[in-house]
Amino acid sequence: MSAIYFIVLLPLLAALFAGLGNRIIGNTVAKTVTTGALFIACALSWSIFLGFWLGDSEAIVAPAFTWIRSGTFDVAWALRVDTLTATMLIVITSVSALVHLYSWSYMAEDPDQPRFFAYLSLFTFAMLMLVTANNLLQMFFGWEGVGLASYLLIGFWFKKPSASAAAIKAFVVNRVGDLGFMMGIFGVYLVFGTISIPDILEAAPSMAGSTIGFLGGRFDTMTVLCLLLFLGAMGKSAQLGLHTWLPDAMEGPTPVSALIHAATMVTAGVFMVCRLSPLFETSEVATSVVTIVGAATCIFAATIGTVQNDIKRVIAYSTCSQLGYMFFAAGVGAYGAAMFHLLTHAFFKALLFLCAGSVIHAMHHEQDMRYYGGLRKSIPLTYWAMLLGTLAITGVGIPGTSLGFAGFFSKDAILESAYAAGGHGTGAFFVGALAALLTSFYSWRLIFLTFFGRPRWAESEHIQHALHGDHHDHPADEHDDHAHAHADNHAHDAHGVTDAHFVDTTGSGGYHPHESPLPMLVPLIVLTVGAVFGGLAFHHAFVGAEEGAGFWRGSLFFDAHLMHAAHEVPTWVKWTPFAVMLTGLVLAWLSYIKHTDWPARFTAQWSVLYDFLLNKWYFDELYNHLFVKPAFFLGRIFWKGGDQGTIDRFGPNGLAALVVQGGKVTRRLQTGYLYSYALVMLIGLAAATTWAIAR
Amino acid sequence: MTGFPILSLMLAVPMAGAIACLFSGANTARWIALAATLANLVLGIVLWTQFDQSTSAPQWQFTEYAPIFGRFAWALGIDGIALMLIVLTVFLMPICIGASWEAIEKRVGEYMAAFLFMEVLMIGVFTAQDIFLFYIMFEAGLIPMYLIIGIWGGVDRIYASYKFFLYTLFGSVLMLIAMLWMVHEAGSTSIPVLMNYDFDPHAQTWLFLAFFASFAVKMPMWPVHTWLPDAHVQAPTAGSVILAGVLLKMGGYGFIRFSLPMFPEASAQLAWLVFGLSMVAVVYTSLIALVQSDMKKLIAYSSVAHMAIVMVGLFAFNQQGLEGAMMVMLGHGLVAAALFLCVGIIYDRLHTREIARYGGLAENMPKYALFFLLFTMASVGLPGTSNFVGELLALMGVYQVSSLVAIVSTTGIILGAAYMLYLYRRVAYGPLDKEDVAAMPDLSAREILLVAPIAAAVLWMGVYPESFIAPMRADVASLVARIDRAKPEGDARLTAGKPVAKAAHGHDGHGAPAGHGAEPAAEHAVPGEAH
Amino acid sequence: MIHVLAFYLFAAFVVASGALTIFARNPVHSVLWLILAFFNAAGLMLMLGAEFIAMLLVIVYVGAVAVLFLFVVMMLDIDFAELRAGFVEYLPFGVLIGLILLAEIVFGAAAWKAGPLQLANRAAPIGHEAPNIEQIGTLLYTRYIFLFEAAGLVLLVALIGAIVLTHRTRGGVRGQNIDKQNRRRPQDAVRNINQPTGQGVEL
Amino acid sequence: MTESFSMLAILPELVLIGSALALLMGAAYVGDRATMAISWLSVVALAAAGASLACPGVLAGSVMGGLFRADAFGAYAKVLIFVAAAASILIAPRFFNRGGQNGLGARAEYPILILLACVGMSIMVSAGDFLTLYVGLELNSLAAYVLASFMRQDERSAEAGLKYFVLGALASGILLYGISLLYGFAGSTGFDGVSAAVADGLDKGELFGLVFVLAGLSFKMSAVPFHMWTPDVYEGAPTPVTAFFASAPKVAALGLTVRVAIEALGPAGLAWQQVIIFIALASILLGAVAAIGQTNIKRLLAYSSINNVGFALIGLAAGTQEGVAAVLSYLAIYIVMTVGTFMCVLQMRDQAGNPVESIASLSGLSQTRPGLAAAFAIFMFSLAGIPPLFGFWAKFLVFDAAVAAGFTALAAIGIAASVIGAFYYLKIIKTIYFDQPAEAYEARSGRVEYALMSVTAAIIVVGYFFNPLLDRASAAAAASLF
Amino acid sequence: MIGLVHYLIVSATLFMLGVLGIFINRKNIIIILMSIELILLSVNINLVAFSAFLGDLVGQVFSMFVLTVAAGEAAIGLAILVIYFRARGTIAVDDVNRMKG
Repeated sequence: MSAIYFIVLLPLLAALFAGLGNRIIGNTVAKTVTTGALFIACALSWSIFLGFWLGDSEAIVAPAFTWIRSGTFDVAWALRVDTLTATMLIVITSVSALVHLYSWSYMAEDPDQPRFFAYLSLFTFAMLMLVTANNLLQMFFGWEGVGLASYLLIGFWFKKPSASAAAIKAFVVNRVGDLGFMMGIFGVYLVFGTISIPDILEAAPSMAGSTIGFLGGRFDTMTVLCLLLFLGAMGKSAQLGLHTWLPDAMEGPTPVSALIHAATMVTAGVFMVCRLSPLFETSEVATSVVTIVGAATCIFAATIGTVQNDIKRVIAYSTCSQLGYMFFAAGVGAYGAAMFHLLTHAFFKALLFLCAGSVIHAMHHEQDMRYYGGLRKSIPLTYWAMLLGTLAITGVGIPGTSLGFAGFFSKDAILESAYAAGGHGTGAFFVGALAALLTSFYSWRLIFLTFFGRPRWAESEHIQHALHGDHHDHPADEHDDHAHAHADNHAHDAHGVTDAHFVDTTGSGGYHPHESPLPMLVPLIVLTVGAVFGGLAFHHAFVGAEEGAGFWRGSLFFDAHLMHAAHEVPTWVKWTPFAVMLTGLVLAWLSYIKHTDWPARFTAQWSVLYDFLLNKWYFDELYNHLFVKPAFFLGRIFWKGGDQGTIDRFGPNGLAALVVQGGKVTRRLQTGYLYSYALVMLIGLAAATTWAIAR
Repeated sequence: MTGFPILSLMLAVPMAGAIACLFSGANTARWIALAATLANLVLGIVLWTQFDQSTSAPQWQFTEYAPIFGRFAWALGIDGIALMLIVLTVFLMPICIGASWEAIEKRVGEYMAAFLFMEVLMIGVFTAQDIFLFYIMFEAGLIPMYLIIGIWGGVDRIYASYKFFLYTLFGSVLMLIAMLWMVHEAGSTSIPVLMNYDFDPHAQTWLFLAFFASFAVKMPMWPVHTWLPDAHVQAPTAGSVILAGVLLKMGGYGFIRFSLPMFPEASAQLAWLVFGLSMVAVVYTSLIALVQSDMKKLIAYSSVAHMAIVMVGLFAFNQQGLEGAMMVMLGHGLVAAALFLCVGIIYDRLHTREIARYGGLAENMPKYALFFLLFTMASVGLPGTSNFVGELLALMGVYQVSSLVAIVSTTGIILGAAYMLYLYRRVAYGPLDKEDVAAMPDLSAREILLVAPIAAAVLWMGVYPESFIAPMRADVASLVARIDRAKPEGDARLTAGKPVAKAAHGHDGHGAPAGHGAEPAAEHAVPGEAH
Repeated sequence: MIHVLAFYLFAAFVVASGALTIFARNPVHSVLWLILAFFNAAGLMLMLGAEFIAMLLVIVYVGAVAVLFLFVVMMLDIDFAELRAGFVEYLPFGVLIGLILLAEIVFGAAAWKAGPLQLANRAAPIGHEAPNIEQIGTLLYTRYIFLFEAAGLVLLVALIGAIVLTHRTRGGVRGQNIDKQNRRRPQDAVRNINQPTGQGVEL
Repeated sequence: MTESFSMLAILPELVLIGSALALLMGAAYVGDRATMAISWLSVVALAAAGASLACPGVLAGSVMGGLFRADAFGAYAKVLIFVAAAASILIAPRFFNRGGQNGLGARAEYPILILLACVGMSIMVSAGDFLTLYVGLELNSLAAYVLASFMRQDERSAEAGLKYFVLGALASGILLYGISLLYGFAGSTGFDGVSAAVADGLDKGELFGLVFVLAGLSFKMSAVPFHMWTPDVYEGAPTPVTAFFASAPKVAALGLTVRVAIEALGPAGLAWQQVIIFIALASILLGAVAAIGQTNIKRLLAYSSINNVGFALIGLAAGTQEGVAAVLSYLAIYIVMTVGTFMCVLQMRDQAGNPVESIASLSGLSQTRPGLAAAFAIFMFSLAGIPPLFGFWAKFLVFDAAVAAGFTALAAIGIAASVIGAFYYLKIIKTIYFDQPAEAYEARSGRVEYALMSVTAAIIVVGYFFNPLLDRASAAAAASLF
Repeated sequence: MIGLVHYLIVSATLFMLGVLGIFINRKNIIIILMSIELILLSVNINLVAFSAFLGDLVGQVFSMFVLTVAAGEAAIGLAILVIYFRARGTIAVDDVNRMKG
């Protein structure tokens, strides 16, 4: 199984080749090499996965070489492959390969394509390092590596201030989580004397119930460790509180959003929790926290998703929400369900993003859904793909049968497990159900706004620009509303829509969207297959009470009892997801097809609530006032008032001034007059004599 | 070891070069300086390869001894710790010379001579085995640096040079008194002997404080760091490189060579002081770095924050902390040096360090942007780069002593990311809308030759730090053994687990944690690191 | 009794004339007061049995030094009226310090014989077999001969110094050149000529 | 006491006296034309006097009934004095020939006065009796008064002489008064006698005598608070004379103080140590602080010398043999630095050849006269006590002695104050190296000055190699006092 | 009876007068020179008095040397005074401050 070396290293080599070669090797070579490498890796991954799924492959650890050795702290580079890893491998390599391919067309007009593909491949490498980690530090390496790639890709169009700001935000917010992760690693080393994952998982139960001093207090050891590590997971997976970077990350090119901010990187947190599930299982507090945070994120993100207008942001909040599902699944102990949802979500969410990319592409980089409408005829393939993706995410399927889209299996498994687990799980179940309703609502809202109704894009500045032929070819300005430069990156512009005087009868303003080219459509189709059949194919293996243990083979904490219980929940529980899905669909249909004035009325009526949601619960503002501004303010205070005003003023400068002043005084005493010199001598003599008397 | 006095040769080569430079024309001086530093680099590599890293090897190698100075001797010798710092020095020196190749136009001979002299003294500091020889080398470094800042520096160079000189001098003189006292007490000037001499714990406190005054300024620690931003900003590029790259390391080296082994009790007793100052430094200087508008100042403040992490690592009293501190020093030596080079490169083109004057450099200077990015990320402590290994180990080490210190110090990685990326954003990202900036050419071959080796070293150190840790391992271990008796108790005080509690959870069978190789749960002793 | 009277007389005079030396407005008066002080001091010394020193004081000081002062005062044609009278502003402070010091010295001096008298350390006990001057002479030319010569050097330095500093060759002054005078021969100075009569003398 | 024995013991002094008298006669007959020859002959005489110290039998120990000490300590100090004096003689002709505003030209009396001053200093450092001390001191002082006002038509020179004289006379009055008290209370003027007397308890009179004597000697050393004359005299005196003042008499005065403190007042150590500590710290501090803001280089060097005396006294304050050795080593190094510095100062001449003394005129010297600038920088760094220059070693030794004697706090305060001193030395280097060039100096340097400057600078740079030699010499010299 | 202390007091008074004379007058440098002579006189009185009361001749010898040196000092002092007067045209103490600081 040395294939794992190739899987991991191919993307790295491709990235180095494309990145360092950059403009020398040219676009085509860079694209071919990176995409080729990824497809090879993808194929190899599937072969490994099939080995676990169908065959009886054993977990292996492929060693590489020493990394850090310090005292008893010993970390090696090594690649671990087990079922959990294999699952992640296929997710990563498949989506990545498809996104590579998709980007051929999507990024066709960009002058910096080698760089883009290098970043994509670099990301893939880092992600693979993360999932193949056999110790926490290597996981952290991958963790940070994907962070770097995410930073680079979000800021890919670095000329846009918003993009570079979003990139920084993503990195820094993630670092907050990393702080927890690092602390967790330190704690694990302190407690277990090793950070090798198998070793700590093995040793964890023996430490349950012990206590540790932390920040002056005494806490349950495992709780502290788990929560610290979970903080890392929260950051990477954009959980409530540390989620603010994810919507902003949509500043990156859409394929990036699909790959990183939907399918793979953001799920790293879930992966981590699953990977360390035996550890988490030793602390009830920790699992409760995971459940609560997951559920909270789930509902929170869903509420925001309902009112966003930017197509990518809707999907971004949807991602956030779905991650919440995964976490509370993990929190209640249904790790298999969490991983299952991770898998299916990867397919349908990547699909949705790529479709959104296709729409955006067709709409000349207009992302505001209010300027869409009626697109299903212009871009039918995208429409169908997206529809199927939506069916998947909303979890359409017939309860009690094995018929349904991917999300049906995974989400239902989660909700049922949560219900079955009881305790916090019951609450999570209801929250999850409500979130499912909202999911359904905003997903259909997206579909209806985009593909149904009348075209509304005449008002769009992007379209206007396209029509008026301001053909500066810089996709970097993709979203830049006020920038004048605009892309005409696509073929259709070449044949003179520009001359079309628009008669605003259709609302199209004379603009005719075109379907995307083949390299973009192929990934859509492939992913659609995954989104439709993924659940059907894998649900036995992932969440089946009997098959599960055999499939996972100990790579995560698989609770067969829970799974059994989940299958035997009351019928109303089983039907709830279906019901809420339907409710959401109907609501959306009513609001955006039937009574298109409803949304306006709603916003007018509930403007406070609407603003609250539109402004994302004011988290950004809160953080801005709580952290960013005080940081700059304090920095200035420390600099001007501290360093310059206090330390320098009273320290070196003050002493220097004192000495100079002393010099002035002594020089004034040196009057030049004989008698004053004599007087000083006399004073000296008198002082000495006085001392002699007193002695 | 070999009887060949390679250390003396490493001192003699730049010395001879310095004298030759003084008496030659500009171009000749450049070549002489380059040749001398490269020759020393070769010697340094020889030194590294010849250094015996086996466990049975003597701690001090390549020793030389010549009692030619009366009260003190020409005693040289290195251990692994010194070796790595010497390698760092000889590695950075040719780069400094190269960085000054075109930037320095006036009084080139003197400039090169000052740098070569600087190299002599830096190597001298790290090789000295006699406490007074050490002091002389340590202090003498002020002279060339003062001249470098003062003659070839920026607008406010005079203030900065004074501040640098007097600040550091003031710190050091008290150390001299302590050294005199120690030598009288112990009756030897040999550093290895003193390292194993047990001073009276009460006296140790005073001695420690005296040494602290010197090394804390040199490091620099908050609140005696204010000379650093000024010195860095005003120094010419290569001067900043050497300042950040090596001179700051002398402080850390001092702690590791003197304070810890010679005064273990006092070190343990005053660790709270070090921790307190370092925690303040991390947060305080990071926040200051955030609001800087001058690139060099920003990097200078970041150096202070990084050095604070070195300090907490040093006073963690364990192998990870100490090795981590050393690795941060090495890594920071490379990364800060490289960042200053990066600043220097664009300064040479536009003659301003004002961040706001730049923007969008990724567009017209992609190679530059790539290197700058790499170093920025290294500075942020991205795994796979040099700084990560060190910061991780140092913080891990201190976590075993105090979780609070660790957590506060680790906030440095958040803030570090914030200010470095903010810097990178303002310089390399954004629209390229300034004509003069747009006209800047990308890196020349010479400049690539300067930064590429550092980039390679940064990655090497990040991916395979073993090359760098291995030579120090035995020395750090013996230091840990030496200071073990004073080791403060950690705040964790882990209690034994109650595995029975787990059974109540009610899962069995499949639920058993079956990680890699499902051996039956052997009794798992709480490992040695935890009490 | 006469002894006590004489002491107080001399002591009073020496102190008073010392004070007047300082406070006199006219430098000439000051010099004269100084001379008086020396005379009285010589009287005190006589009472102590130091005849030679007393005589020396009169001869050297009064005869040479004081006269020298007087000479310089006269020579430096100073317009005494212009010299500002009055004292420096911090006089009270200075005097106070001086008085404190004086008190302290007196206090210290009064401690004489408080400890054991250190007679064992004496280098040259006064004998009674020879007069004071003879004893001093013997001592000077034996034990202190080197220093005696060195004192001569001191005077030589003073001599050289005074000359170096004040001697100057003035233009227009016709100095005597002994060497030149000695070298002068009659044939250089005298010219024999046969003076014809009736003609003017050619000079 | 056999006279032949004693005569050999004062051989160096005899050599000097003899040659001074001979040269005086020569000068009187030949006149100022012979100045150059007399200068060189004086140097030869000094060299001969120095060499005579190596004759067997010269180090006879205490001779003339204890009046005179021909010991290693004296010999060590004499060598330093002679070297410094020789340097002062050598540099003078060029200065007086070209530099005198009054155009007096070099005069033959200058070397002769220096020779006689040297005799005085020789006697001082070999004194074994307060009478010897006094005579030697006055011989030196009188010559010094004359030398200070040697440029007699120069107003500043005359003023310098006047101030020096008046205050010097006051100081010797104080000294004498102290001696008279010591004599009266100890019953002897001999150091041995005084020592024996103070050994059995120090009564008030002796203590007063001690205080007055130390005050008088402090004046000679120009230690605070008896330093007030120093800046004015240094500034006003002709530069070669200033160089002389800053070097040889310092050695003599410090040597003398050390001898008095150890030999005469040794048993009263606790008493004078406190005085010396105060004087030392005050000198260090005031010397450093007052030098800041000076604009005249000679004035600055005056404060620098005050500062240095303070450091040297720290060694004495230790009161140990090691401390005395440290003082002696300090003096040797100090002499080299001072002579070198004044060689540099002497080369500060404008294009017309007139001496320049303002620090501002040094601006950018490194670009117009790099060699001179480098030498200046070396001396300044060395005076500031920055290693690896030799000046550091001087400070090192005294602090070492202080620490060894248990005066750690004193050493710490002293060394901290030295940082203040570094400030103004740095200012000069800053002027030389960092500032824009001012009007260039005269390009030609005197060969003698240049040679001396180079030699001293070289010594300062490679000084540590002299350590074993210096250590042995000063240790031997110090041992002869204990 | 008249003891040593009487002489010492006279001498100390003279000494103080001499010292005061140096710094309390602004008139004339010559007076300062005379003050110095007063100081030396006081020293001589001290020496001679001690000599007499100790029965030791060294004090008187010392005193002789003091006398000698004092004569030399006076000569030098006056010479300096003369050249100073020539250069400046004044001997007022107040004017002797060309150099200060």
